[in-house]
Amino acid sequence: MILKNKRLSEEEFFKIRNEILNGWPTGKDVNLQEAVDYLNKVPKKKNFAKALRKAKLEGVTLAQPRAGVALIDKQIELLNFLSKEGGADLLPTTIDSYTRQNRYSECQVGIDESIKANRSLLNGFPAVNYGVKGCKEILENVDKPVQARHGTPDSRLLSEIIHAAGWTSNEGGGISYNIPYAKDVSIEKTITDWQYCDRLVGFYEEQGIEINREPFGALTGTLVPPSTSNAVMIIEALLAAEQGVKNITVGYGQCGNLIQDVAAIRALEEQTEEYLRKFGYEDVLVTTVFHEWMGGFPEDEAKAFGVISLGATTAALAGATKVIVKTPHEAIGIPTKEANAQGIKATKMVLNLLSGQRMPTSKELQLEINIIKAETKCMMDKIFEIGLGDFAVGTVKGFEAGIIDVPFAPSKYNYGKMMPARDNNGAVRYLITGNIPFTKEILDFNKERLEERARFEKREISFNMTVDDIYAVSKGKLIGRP
Amino acid sequence: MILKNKRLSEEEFFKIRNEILNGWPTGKDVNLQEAVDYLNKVPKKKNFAKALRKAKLEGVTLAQPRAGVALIDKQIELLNFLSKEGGADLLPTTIDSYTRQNRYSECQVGIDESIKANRSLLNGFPAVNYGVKGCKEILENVDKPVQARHGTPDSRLLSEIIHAAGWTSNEGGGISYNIPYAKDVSIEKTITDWQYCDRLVGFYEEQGIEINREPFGALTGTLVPPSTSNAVMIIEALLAAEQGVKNITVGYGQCGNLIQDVAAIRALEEQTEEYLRKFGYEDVLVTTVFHEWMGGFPEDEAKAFGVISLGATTAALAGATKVIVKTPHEAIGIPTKEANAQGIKATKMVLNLLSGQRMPTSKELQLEINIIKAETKCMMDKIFEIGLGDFAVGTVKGFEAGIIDVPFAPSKYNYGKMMPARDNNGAVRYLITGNIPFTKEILDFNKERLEERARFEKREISFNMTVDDIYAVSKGKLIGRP
Amino acid sequence: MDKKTIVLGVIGSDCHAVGNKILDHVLTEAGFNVVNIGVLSPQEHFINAAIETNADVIMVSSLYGHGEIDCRGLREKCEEAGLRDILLYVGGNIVVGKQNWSDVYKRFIQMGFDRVYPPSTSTDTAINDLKEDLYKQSYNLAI
Amino acid sequence: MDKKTIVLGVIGSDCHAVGNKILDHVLTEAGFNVVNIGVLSPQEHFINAAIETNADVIMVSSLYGHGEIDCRGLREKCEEAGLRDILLYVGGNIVVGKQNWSDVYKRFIQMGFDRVYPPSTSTDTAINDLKEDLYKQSYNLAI
Ligand code: B12
Ligand code: B12
Repeated sequence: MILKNKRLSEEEFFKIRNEILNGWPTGKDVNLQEAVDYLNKVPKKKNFAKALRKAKLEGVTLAQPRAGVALIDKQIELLNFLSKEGGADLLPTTIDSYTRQNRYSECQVGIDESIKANRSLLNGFPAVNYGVKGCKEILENVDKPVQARHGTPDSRLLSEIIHAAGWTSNEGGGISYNIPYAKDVSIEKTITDWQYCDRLVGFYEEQGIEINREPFGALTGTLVPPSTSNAVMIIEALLAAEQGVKNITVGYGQCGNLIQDVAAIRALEEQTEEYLRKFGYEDVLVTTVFHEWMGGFPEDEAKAFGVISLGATTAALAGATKVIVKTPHEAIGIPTKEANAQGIKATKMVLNLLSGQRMPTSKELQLEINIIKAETKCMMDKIFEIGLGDFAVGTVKGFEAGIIDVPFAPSKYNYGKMMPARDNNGAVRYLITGNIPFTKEILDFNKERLEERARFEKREISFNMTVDDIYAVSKGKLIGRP
Repeated sequence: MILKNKRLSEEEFFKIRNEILNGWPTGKDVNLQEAVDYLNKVPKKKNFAKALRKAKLEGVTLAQPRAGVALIDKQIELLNFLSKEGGADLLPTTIDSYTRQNRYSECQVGIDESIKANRSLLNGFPAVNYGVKGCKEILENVDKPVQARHGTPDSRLLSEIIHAAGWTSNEGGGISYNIPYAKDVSIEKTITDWQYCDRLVGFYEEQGIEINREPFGALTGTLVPPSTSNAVMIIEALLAAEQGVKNITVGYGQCGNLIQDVAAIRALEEQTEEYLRKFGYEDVLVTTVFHEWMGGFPEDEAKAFGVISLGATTAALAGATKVIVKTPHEAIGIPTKEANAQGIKATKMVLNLLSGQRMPTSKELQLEINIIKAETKCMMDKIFEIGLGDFAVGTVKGFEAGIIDVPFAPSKYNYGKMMPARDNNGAVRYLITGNIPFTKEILDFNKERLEERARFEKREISFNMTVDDIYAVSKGKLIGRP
Repeated sequence: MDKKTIVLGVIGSDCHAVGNKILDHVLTEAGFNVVNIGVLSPQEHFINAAIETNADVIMVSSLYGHGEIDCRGLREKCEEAGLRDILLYVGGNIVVGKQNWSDVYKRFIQMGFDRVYPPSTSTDTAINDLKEDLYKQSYNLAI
Repeated sequence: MDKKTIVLGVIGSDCHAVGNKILDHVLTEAGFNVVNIGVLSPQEHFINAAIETNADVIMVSSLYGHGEIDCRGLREKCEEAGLRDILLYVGGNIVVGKQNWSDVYKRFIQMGFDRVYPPSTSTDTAINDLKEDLYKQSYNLAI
């Protein structure tokens, strides 16, 4: 396999396709022509890509929960509850963790036991096991667009099945569904596999069917500095665009400092558009998704509501196209449908109150946007350089070299030397940069900000800050002060 | 009675004092010397004025609930729960509505029935009936400063009792505890009676005892434009300062547009300080209180959490010294102690996350500050003018003439012609100004903003907007669109 | 049907004025003759206003929680005053705190109210019920 | 007491790495010999690591909800592999959703775990329990 950031040829595509559809019995039910026909009949209001386009145009922030259970009827019940009672604007189907590791026979155990116990023993919906027919059942019994949300390094079969079933959005990407989700899958492999998923979407686009793709911006959800996730987002957007994707939602997970968070979304949207334009992908629609706090949550539900609402506030003020909603059960376990709806309701209340309101430009906001863009550019330039102009190759080499370095990632293909910590205002900064090729100016900026905190806390800059920061939100604060 | 904004003489003060202490049996137990001795022994951490001074210095926003029940032991239990479980920084004792109308015999019915029914039939704590002894019991059995919160046009006896019992803050004022709370008590009467309450605090200040006073900034809690409440706050601060009050917390109730709300608090703090300085009250400490949304709430608790958290966010970003907390039971009834604690927990979570974070200056924010200050100045100048330099006299005449005009107020001494409505961003503007002496520039500004909304909604500017806006938040939106 | 007269007010030491002003506005627009005695109104004021205006309905609002105490005996006093068939409605936040609604409802029905409304009742509901009850009343039907 | 050895890992298809990295850091600082097999670890890896390092404790983390399926049979497999007295701990978010804790606890105790921890258990609790159990174990006391 020779990785290149180049559109898969028809021949390559169909060769792979043949293999993967034979990987599990339900693969055989996927028929591209039938899929095109079916997708053409999906009503406009159930098209994810169109819903995002409309929201961007109107300056509205849409709310989407996460939700997945083991059994089809329960999943339909759940989604309808979240749509009608909760008021979700977009629907998900979260895929279980066995599917994510392509362990479909274990899914079957989960399905069987869930029927027996009459409660879901799986942490998501095993879409591959149910196949196109089961997934269509979901779409046909709900009233809004459906997206697959997962964390699957190799989601080629899953993608084939869900799109053929009319689900018009797929979350993931070669970096973002590897580094936080896998231990020893090479980036080369996941980029290749996601090129396939993107090419599939590109194929549908060529048939006039709009499908949305969403790289997973929150990564490990734990103190990821904005420029790190933004760099990953821009690369995945470029890789997807090369395969023909036209409707991309780049994402970012709330860090907690309001100005930094707003700046992150603004920088992300602008820079993604810039890079796409620069590399010739002119007709790609870029929207943004803001993830409400993705790190450890407080157990107390009232406190969780505070965290959720602040996330919604930030999404609204940033002008994100979509916000992914957390629930008051977050610290404990997969939420009941009621708790899930509560998270949506609190979120939508805030979005409605702030509808049309934005964080105005200010010196502080502009400074953060500038620093995020500058940091991101350092990584992007280097990746481009070592890939000799190829972002796919550059990414593989770049992760190996620690040019981009995701904190707390399980993957052994992540360099793992970078260490983040909050500054004295709670903004996430680079405490140890490892091999990230920052300019002296950027290094100094990060250092100064952390020194300010160190002075305030009367302790040295150290990994202890990071550890304290990891626990802080679940203990009711943003910054882990001693 | 000849009203003047002038410090009560010792003679006047003690003459009134004698009368009011004889108005109800528990009055006889108030002894000024004993009170001074007792207040001198109140530990620093239970002094309300000191707590606010410290918070202002440290740039911290404190959280305070409302809470009051009929029986002493239940009230102690309640306050301790809110302090320990809820994490309240400052404690209240909300006074019941019969006490507020000086109907102490009806309170007795409420106390008796509450004992019988083993649930509170009163909507607050009948402090006068319990007298100094009962109120001391409260203070001695909690660990934080206690404030009386009420809505009492004539609270002279109540004030004597609570301060003698070591409660170091009293909410209210001659305008703010009349216009929203009474029907036919003249402003002349309430200003006179509150001069007494302020003079009492001034007297304690002269004995070296710091006591905080807090004019009630939220007024009717219903679409009160910032400049209207700010004008009332500044006047009450000036009146209080004249009587010797040194520690004043001016207030404002959330309107819902973030920039306008932040601007309102900033304008309020700055302008109150300016006016106090201008009129020679140099040594008064001014702090601010932000009331989480005071209008009709949504019934759904998750939505209520959204409203509460956005209020907390605004308080933090504005840099208010204190925030008054709402609860998820708001739309239904007096909250259980658990629901009350939940409101505090959500609020404090947000305050903690945003600790140290402020809304940065921007063109938009500065514009709002300027307009609020300019509007406020129009009212202040006219009040001063028609009072011939006396703010007490000017206020009485000014309310009669509609110079200041509080929307939806029950008092017949309020002019009642002004009508507010939201503009297209949700900021509260003047739809009908009645007799408020605004400049043409200000009138045009308000009109333009409302016309923008009218165009967007394709309907005429009218009272229907106001009615729709009144219901909007309880129905899950900020702006009452058709 | 003639224009029916409603006495509207907020009972007891209750100062909540917003709902009252809106009810006044909405009921007037709906074609009723509204006699609004406003907030902070004792039972006597409701009764006097009803006698003076020969009212068909007394609509009591209580928002602040003391409704249970304030409303007691109103039906009896109406009867003493000769207001025998007058409709008594009550709404708002009529008790202290979040209580079981069916218990609250029963307590107020036992006090003699014809209609008892939970918090956040829409004005449409009120108007529909008024029309229904007044229609039945004018034909002497059981309510 | 000698330096005790703990095999640490996240079982099944579970990729939650943060808690694992922190536990590694904290347990090492507390003086244990930590053998961290990381995330996405099948039962066999725990057992092999325990045999190889002659471990005293296996600490299983499960965050993602499939703990109940993934942990089944671990005790039996340990015994088959000759790890007779090894302490088995499990913690994290070990079942799907918010369930009654005492039921969950019983289920995992029945599976043969010595200690079963609810979500957000502090590392201090873990260390205290480890010390207590290992002390008892070295004197052959009943745990
Ligand atoms: C960050 C996070 C992620 C990140 C993880 C990044 C990474 N690779 O590490 C991402 C976004 C990738 C992620 C993915 C998923 N997640 Co996740 N995630 C979280 C979250 C928010 C925080 C976890 C964390 O890092 N906490 C901080 C660390 C320090 O704490 P900790 O992990 O709890 O560990 C401490 C203690 O528990 C204890 N401990 C842990 N193990 C043990 C063992 C013993 C013996 C002892 C004594 C103590 C102990 O000590 C640790 C250190 O203090 C939690 C919810 C929460 N806690 O708020 C959900 C959560 C764990 N995730 C969950 C789920 C379901 C998933 C997904 C399946 C996606 C989905 N359906 O939503 C995927 C999993 C994919 C997979 N294959 O595993 C669920 C699990 C549900 C359940 N059990 O019912 C949770 C609880 C959220 C929820 N309520 O739905 N997640
Ligand atoms: C605004 C407000 C205030 C303002 C009132 C300003 C004014 N003068 O009008 C201020 C801040 C001054 C205030 C003061 C107090 N308030 Co207040 N207030 C509210 C609040 C937030 C909104 C009320 C409102 O205006 N709603 C908008 C209008 C349009 O709706 P509405 O009043 O409900 O009326 C509508 C319907 O109920 C219905 N309706 C009303 N009456 C009737 C009657 C009939 C027959 C029918 C069919 C329908 C009907 O139609 C109306 C129009 O749509 C409510 C809570 C809430 N609802 O969110 C608390 C609330 C009513 N207040 C409450 C209390 C306790 C007080 C205080 C005692 C202070 C305290 N302890 O906290 C004082 C009262 C002092 C006194 N003497 O009365 C409590 C009552 C508690 C209870 N019943 O258990 C509430 C519920 C808040 C709470 N959960 O604690 N309050």
